[in-house]
Amino acid sequence: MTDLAVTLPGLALKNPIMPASGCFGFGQEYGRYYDLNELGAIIIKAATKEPRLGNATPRVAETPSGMLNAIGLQNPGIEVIMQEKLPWLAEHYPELPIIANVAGNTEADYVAVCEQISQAPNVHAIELNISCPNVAHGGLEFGTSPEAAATLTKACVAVSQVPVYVKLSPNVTDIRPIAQAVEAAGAAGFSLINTLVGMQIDPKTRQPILANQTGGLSGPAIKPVAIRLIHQVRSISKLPIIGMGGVSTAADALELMAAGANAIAVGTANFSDPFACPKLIAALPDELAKYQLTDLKSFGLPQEGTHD
Amino acid sequence: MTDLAVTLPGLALKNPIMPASGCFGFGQEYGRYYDLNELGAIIIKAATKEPRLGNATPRVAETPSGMLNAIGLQNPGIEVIMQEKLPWLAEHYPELPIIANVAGNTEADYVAVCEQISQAPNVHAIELNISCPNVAHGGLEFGTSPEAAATLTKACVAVSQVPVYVKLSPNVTDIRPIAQAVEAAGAAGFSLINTLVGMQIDPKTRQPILANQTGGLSGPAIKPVAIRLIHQVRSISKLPIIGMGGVSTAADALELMAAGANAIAVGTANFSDPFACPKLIAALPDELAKYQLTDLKSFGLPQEGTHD
Amino acid sequence: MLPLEYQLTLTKQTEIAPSIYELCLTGDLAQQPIAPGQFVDIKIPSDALLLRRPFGIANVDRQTNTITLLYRVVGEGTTILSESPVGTSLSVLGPLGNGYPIDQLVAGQNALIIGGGTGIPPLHELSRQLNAKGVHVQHVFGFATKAAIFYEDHFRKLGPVAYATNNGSYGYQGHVGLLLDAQFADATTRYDAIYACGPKGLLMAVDNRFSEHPNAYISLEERMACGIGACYACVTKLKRDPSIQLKICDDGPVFKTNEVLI
Amino acid sequence: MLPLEYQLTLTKQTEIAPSIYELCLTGDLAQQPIAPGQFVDIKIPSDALLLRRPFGIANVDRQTNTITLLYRVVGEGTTILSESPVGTSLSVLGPLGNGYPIDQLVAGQNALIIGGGTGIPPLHELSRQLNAKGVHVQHVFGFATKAAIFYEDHFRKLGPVAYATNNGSYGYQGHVGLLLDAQFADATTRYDAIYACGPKGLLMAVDNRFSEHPNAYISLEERMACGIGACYACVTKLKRDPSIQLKICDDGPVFKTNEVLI
Ligand SMILES: Cc1cc2nc3c(=O)[nH]c(=O)nc-3n(C[C@H](O)[C@H](O)[C@H](O)COP(=O)(O)OP(=O)(O)OC[C@H]3O[C@@H](n4cnc5c(N)ncnc54)[C@H](O)[C@@H]3O)c2cc1C
Ligand SMILES: Cc1cc2nc3c(=O)[nH]c(=O)nc-3n(C[C@H](O)[C@H](O)[C@H](O)COP(=O)(O)OP(=O)(O)OC[C@H]3O[C@@H](n4cnc5c(N)ncnc54)[C@H](O)[C@@H]3O)c2cc1C
Ligand SMILES: Cc1cc2nc3c(=O)[nH]c(=O)nc-3n(C[C@H](O)[C@H](O)[C@H](O)COP(=O)(O)O)c2cc1C
Ligand SMILES: Cc1cc2nc3c(=O)[nH]c(=O)nc-3n(C[C@H](O)[C@H](O)[C@H](O)COP(=O)(O)O)c2cc1C
Ligand code: FES
Ligand code: FES
Repeated sequence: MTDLAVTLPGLALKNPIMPASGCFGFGQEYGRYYDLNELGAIIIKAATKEPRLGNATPRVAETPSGMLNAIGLQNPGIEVIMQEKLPWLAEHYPELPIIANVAGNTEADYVAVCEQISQAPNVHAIELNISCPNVAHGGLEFGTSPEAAATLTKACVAVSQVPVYVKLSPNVTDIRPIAQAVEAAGAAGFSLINTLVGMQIDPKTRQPILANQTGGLSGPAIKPVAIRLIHQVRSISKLPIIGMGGVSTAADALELMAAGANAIAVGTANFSDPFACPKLIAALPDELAKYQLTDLKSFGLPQEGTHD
Repeated sequence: MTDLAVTLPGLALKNPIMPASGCFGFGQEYGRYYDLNELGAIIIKAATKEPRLGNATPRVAETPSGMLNAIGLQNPGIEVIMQEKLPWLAEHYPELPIIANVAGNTEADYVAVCEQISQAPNVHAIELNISCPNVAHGGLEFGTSPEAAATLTKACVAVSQVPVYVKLSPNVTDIRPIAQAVEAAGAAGFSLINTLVGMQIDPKTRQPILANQTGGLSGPAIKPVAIRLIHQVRSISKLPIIGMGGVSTAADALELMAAGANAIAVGTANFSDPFACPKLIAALPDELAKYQLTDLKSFGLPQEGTHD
Repeated sequence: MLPLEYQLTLTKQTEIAPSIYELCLTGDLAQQPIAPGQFVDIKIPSDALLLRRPFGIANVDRQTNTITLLYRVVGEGTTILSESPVGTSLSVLGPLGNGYPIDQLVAGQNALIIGGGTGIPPLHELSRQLNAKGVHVQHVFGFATKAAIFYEDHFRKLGPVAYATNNGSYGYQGHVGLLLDAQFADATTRYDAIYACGPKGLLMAVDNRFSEHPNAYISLEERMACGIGACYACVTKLKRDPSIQLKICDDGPVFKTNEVLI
Repeated sequence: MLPLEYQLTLTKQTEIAPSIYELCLTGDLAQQPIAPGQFVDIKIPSDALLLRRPFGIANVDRQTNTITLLYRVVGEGTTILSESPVGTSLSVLGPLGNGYPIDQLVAGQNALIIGGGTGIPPLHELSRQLNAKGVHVQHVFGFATKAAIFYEDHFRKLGPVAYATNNGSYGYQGHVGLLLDAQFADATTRYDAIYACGPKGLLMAVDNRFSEHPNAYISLEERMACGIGACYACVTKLKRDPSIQLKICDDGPVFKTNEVLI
């Protein structure tokens, strides 16, 4: 039997595959159609201090081998998440590790949510979202300056009962100083990558299709950018990386792991195929067997940092 | 008859479609298969002071709806270009406007090439390449800092006999200050976008496929990023923009024009279909007719700058 | 666990009006309980298109194990679909969403069905199910022109149809709202239930006119990603409290009139 | 203007060895003058794959208007190609590049053809054209195992074939270089022309052994984008002056031995 287990700070995962934040709600919907215990973990939708309505519709558009989204962090707020969403997951999937994606407008918001959500018994790690391109405040602002990212990380790490993974933005000139600053500030690991900023225009109206004008580009189209950034961060840090960006097959997952990722999140692929995650997990043993491997750890060895 | 003509500084084009730099050599190869006079213009392969060998092979890889290249600015150098390549074009296509893409390691290199190449009678404009991700020096360095970009632009504009369009990089946190600095330094327009930095890994060897490790991502996959950046630059500048990034159909060309581009370059699409440019030009009138238009100028009106 | 995905075989495809296709998909989805107004989400057979395309279910035939969709070619996905040959196997999610409530009606009661353009397809299955219950159905349909009309015979078999066309080439000249005012002014009292699907303008017209009707329903469209309620792409706000948002794919696409902000 | 693009119809496709397919493409490309060793560049019928795939031309049949390719399924493109049904219309660029020179040979002379794995396909058309001229052909082919061998009968009809397999399951045990040393030590003098195509190791073995032969040729492979010499993706350096680079797609894929750095 192939051993798919991987261990990261806070996360002892039976396999490295988890749905990406924002693409799987709080598990309830996909849970109607398959047993979520098949998953390594779940990264839940971004939690903010107050409930958020998000942006106006249309919120999604399709692009070649990709999609744009400008959901704008709609979520019911930390109170409802603590009182309804996380307990539902704990009741139905007591063994399933949850990673809580946290967002906010201000440092105080982030800190408050981290403190509270990290106390939920099934939240095993936090994914600090400093890279959402779809909100006017917070999000990207914290994610594009090493100093701002470090200050925020430090404050969140200080109040969190669980390891904090920082989700970095690909929309920067150089990700390395940001990753280094975040590592020095106490992050347990990185989550790479959030979406690229993109836009689509309807030639008929000559106006952007998304109500928010711009949106985050995800899906296979961005996989080469994700691999480059994972490889770049791996070349300067030994911290674990949750890799994501365009993964839809077991081969994609291994490609990101070869670049330096220790676990894999799957976002957009869930929309093409609602069973993308369990299918990918089921396919991993055969994919590893192609390389004469029977456990994932031997594959996932971080590569030498040889990047430019 | 539909009027496809557009006029930009230095460039009176019978139609707005031109092959993008590096995807069409110096015209000779595609010239074997169709009459290059069908094109609005040609942007030739990057010219550097000395001949360049470029990077080791493999130099290209395919990605979902895109490709990576790390040619590394291979070119025969300004002397051969002046003595053989441009005269060949002048002899066979005396009416065809040429845009010369210029690259270098140092400001002095750029200045020397601009001065010389802008004197060629068929070079109607320069495209200053400060955004090549595939070379160790020059390229991106000049393209990621407003100050460096402005200094270089100023020096090149000073010695050039023709308008200078600056080709900006998408691999930056915020393109707007760079565009503004370049405009203040005397650029006649912008060329948007160069490739995104990406990587692909062979899971068998767990090593990058490209000998150069990283490469530039082009093709339909990056179109949403190109549209966003064109729209962003259009929102802060009235200078003409040569738009490119994933254009393969007339609808794509109009989408970039709706975002703010005044003319369109076509790169990767030439490889899927060597007749991509003439086919696109032939399809433009019908595409415009969908919007009850018989001339391109009415379509290409810059949109209001409403961007975030 | 609920079933969700079916591999259906394209068994017939016909262009029944300019750019409007009738598509027959055969397979076990047809055996599921399907409420009229529910929809399917289809993976278009193209490697570059990731998002599924939602379509209302226009007809369910358990005997031939076949559902029918009616769709307009508007973009890349529907173009590829329209060019897919008989025999193509398609991954189809469904039945999705909540359909039109019909259990409250009994034989002999009257229903008014109002539709426009490509909002009309799910109303066909609705009208069939109402007819099967013995409910009398009156249809009011809007189209751009006479040439654009499809399924006229199908609907006439299920009950009278009043047409409105923008240019007056068939039936009433003007949009459906005006036709309602002109010929169905007493609709609120005359019909025990009212059902609508179509473009935004039509839905607003219906929502306004029948906001107090206890049994009036509209079906909404929005760009979707997941189709099952997980991604928050397709939300709409509650009228009585716009800080509450419902998901069109999962809480809808059918809502009561006066319930949501259109 | 030269012709370049042909729409060819997939008229036959057979798996002739594990993962090795024989593909027949019918259309007017077959009427062009085609030198052995020239290749075609095929647009794979998938919306997400942009780059064409290059394949050597293994057979030209003007009578049936058909060219034949032999290819191994290695990745996404060849997988999709192998699943394409008879009747598929494919955009094919060709004939591309420069083939093996054969005009210098006359009837009765001797040629040695050395190939390995999927380098062998273009050598079939080469051997046919040499046979047609009355040239005697000896083949030396390397394969991983006996099971991987394809087109044995085809080649045996054109002249003797010596096989080498890595595991000795058929013919000589070991790689082609060792087989050449063991059984063709006098090849330089015995053969008027030498032609090779195959993996890098084989080409280096041939290049080393026949660097002085006046009539010895190797064919190279490299990842390509344009396929016609415009993009500089597929370059190789000249041995005598590595500051000069040639394009494999346009200046090659066939080069003289000792000409380029492999
Ligand atoms: C619940 C529901 C039921 C529908 N039923 C029908 C039907 O029975 N018949 C019919 O002809 N059409 C119906 N539509 C609209 C249909 O989904 C779109 O016309 C179709 O998705 C367009 O796809 P395309 O690739 O051709 O267009 P493109 O414009 O190329 O599509 C690009 C993206 O936008 C989305 N999109 C475009 N238009 C719409 C739209 N009107 N609604 C939702 N998403 C859209 C596409 O799904 C795709 O993700 C329905 C929509 C919804 C939400
Ligand atoms: C001049 C020439 C002639 C060839 N003739 C034959 C032949 O007759 N039979 C045969 O089986 N193969 C031949 N090949 C190799 C064949 O082109 C590749 O096996 C094929 O492109 C793989 O495509 P893929 O999508 O299945 O693989 P993938 O690995 O998924 O392809 C990804 C990308 O890499 C490129 N690529 C991968 N392997 C190669 C390779 N070896 N050479 C060039 N590009 C590659 C692909 O074209 C594509 O752009 C030839 C290659 C060249 C350059
Ligand atoms: C519809 C949608 C909603 C998303 N919402 C969030 C979010 O709330 N928080 C977050 O950190 N990332 C969010 N993302 C980004 C994904 O988690 C992921 O980083 C990105 O989509 C790349 O992965 P993919 O290519 O597999 O989709 C969202 C992505 C999509 C497509
Ligand atoms: C093979 C290749 C070579 C390129 N060489 C150059 C170059 O020499 N100079 C340059 O400014 N851009 C170069 N580019 C970038 C293109 O000009 C263009 O900006 C980019 O590819 C986006 O357009 P596309 O998506 O239509 O290809 C190259 C692109 C490719 C694919
Ligand atoms: S489409 Fe995802 S919630 Fe409706
Ligand atoms: S593939 Fe473009 S030069 Fe050879």
